[in-house]
Amino acid sequence: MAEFFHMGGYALYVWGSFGVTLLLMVIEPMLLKSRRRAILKRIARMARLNVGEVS
Amino acid sequence: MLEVVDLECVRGDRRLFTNLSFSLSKGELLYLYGHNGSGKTTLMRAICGLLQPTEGEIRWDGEPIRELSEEYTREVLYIGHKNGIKDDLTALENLRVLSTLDGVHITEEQAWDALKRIGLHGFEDLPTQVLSQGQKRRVALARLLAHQARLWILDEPFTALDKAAVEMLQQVIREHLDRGGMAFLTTHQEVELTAGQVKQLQLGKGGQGCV
Amino acid sequence: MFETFLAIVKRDLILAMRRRSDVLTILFFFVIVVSLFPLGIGPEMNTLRLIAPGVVWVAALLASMLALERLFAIDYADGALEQMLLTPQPLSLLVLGKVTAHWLVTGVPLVLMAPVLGIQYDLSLDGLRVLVITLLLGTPALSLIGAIGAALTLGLRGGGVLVSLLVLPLTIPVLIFGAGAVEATVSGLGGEGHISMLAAILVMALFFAPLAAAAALRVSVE
Amino acid sequence: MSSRIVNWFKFSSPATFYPLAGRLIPWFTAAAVITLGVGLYMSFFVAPTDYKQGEGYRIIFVHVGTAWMSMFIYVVMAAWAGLGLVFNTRVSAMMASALAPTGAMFTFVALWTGALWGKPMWGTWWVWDARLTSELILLFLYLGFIALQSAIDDPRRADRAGAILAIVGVVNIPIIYYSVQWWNTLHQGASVTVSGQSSMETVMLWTMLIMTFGFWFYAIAVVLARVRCIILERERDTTWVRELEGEVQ
Repeated sequence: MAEFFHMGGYALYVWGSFGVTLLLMVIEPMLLKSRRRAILKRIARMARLNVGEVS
Repeated sequence: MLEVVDLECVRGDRRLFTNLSFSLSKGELLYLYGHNGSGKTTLMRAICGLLQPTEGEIRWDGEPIRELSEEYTREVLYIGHKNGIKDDLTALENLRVLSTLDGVHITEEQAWDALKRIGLHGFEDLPTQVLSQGQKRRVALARLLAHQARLWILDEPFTALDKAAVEMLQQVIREHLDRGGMAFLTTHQEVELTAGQVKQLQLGKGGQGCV
Repeated sequence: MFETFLAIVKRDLILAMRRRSDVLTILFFFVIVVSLFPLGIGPEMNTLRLIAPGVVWVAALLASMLALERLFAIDYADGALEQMLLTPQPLSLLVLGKVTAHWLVTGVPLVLMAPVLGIQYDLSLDGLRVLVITLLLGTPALSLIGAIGAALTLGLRGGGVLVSLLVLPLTIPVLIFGAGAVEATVSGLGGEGHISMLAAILVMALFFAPLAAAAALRVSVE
Repeated sequence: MSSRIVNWFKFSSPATFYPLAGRLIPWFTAAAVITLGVGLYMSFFVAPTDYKQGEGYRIIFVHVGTAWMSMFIYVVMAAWAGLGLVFNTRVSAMMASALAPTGAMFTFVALWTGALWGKPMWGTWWVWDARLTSELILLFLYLGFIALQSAIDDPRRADRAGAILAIVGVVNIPIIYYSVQWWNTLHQGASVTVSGQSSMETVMLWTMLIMTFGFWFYAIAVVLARVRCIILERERDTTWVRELEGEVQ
């Protein structure tokens, strides 16, 4: 198994490439999720604000 | 003949007015009233084609202005809050350049007369930088004398003008209406202009097109 | 039609002459940037001769970026731009007029100054000749492409820097063929291919850039 | 992507597009995970070792796929932006804004993997190769688009200004690529090309295609999620958004 990770001496480069690619493809959705949570929270707060105020 | 059919404009994410309809025909003057922020300037800029409305249509002689573009802009003269004149040029140069751009050929004498009539006698060849706010406004308004546009859209034309200038401008507008022109005017001062057909349009709270 | 084009060019030239300092600052920027490189890289003539085309061209690029700020900003501020949108003439023609005046005021001085700076880098006579030709073709293209960026970033805070970020990637072909032509001539390969490409880019820019800039102006003035 | 274009007029309003996007995301996410899983398996276990570059060449499966995606997304972005400009539909403009960050991410990854692939093969982290240089310029175009849109407060103006920039950009991409190609051959000759398609065994080609499809599904899922966020942000004070806020998801 170790030989597999050794990648014929190119371990740093192969795992560096695949690693960063997949890492970014995980980070991007996570950023989106937090952005979505933030906007939903804001909408909820605005909704409460409107209900409270006599419009 | 100008027709506006259920127009809606949004500024930023605030809806200023919605399904606003009115029309303006030959010899008519339309006053636009409304508190600050009621969308008067936005409406005027939409009508002269500077701004795309989110809903509704503006028609000139039955044709939507978006298709007409240059034929329509030939017929429109818009004077907004900004004078549209260059500070480094003299009043004379400003007027000559603006009329050439408007496609109106005026000679040197016509320019001098226009400036004299608008009350800038003696100031014609000074860079507009040194003129007062009211005088700069007169330079911008001098175009009304030279221009043959049928539809005048004037956004608070009387600001910064003294009594005599207001009087003179009303006279110019009356002549324009008598010639069959149309004017669309916003102002905060009380201005008595009763000649011809005068219509009113109230924007904002309690007015037409209220959100 | 052509009359309004001349009216705009004349108006802008008069305005530029009345504010001469703006014109000179851009020219000085060009001279200073080109003169900085020998101080950074060292006085050996053969290295300087090698980097001369690239340095002069990059400096010309940066100088024209710097000059873009003035193109529409003043007209936008005093409302003259609104009036230009409302004239019965096609807006792209007026934009072409403004860019022509802008090029005459900022581009031509760069072209005239370039040979002097070329001598500073001991560029051969052929090299200087081609440098002037490429700049003569290149600087209008830079102004035209730059006009799109200036129109897009009208009235934005930090617009000056943003223009460069938007426009520089689009001007890379002009830089490549401009500097490449001089280098090819100096190394004897002959720069005709590059010059013809540069001319082709200029013609394309002459046709498309005013249309794009006009559309961008309509969006920005709204 | 194409299925939605057929009846997109109906979906051009944010209110109808939002739930549709919501329903599509899980499907594309699943497709992405499966395709990438298969792609990764093939990259490491099915594709043979390259006789010249040994194991290092496996980076090509990621590099080429992301490079294709970065170019493809820019073109799709310009297309949506153009549609938004012509038909004045707000959802198309939002799609363009939603595509840009993902496109920029793929461009960065293509550059990163290009550098990591260049190091063992040519001994330097950065090679001024025609394709890599064009990729770098493409990254600047993306950053310019994102910077312009974030600098403009009014969403409508940001959409239309971004659209014009994207269209000008997409027209310039072939010119830039051609001039960089010319510049590259002039200075270095054709000796160093990262992109030289060595005789590609079919299994390698298939792996690359599957990886690209994986990235493609991933891109659609992420972009749809981002466009939903943009819709919520822009329509936050409309009635349909307020009723919606009770949503659990």
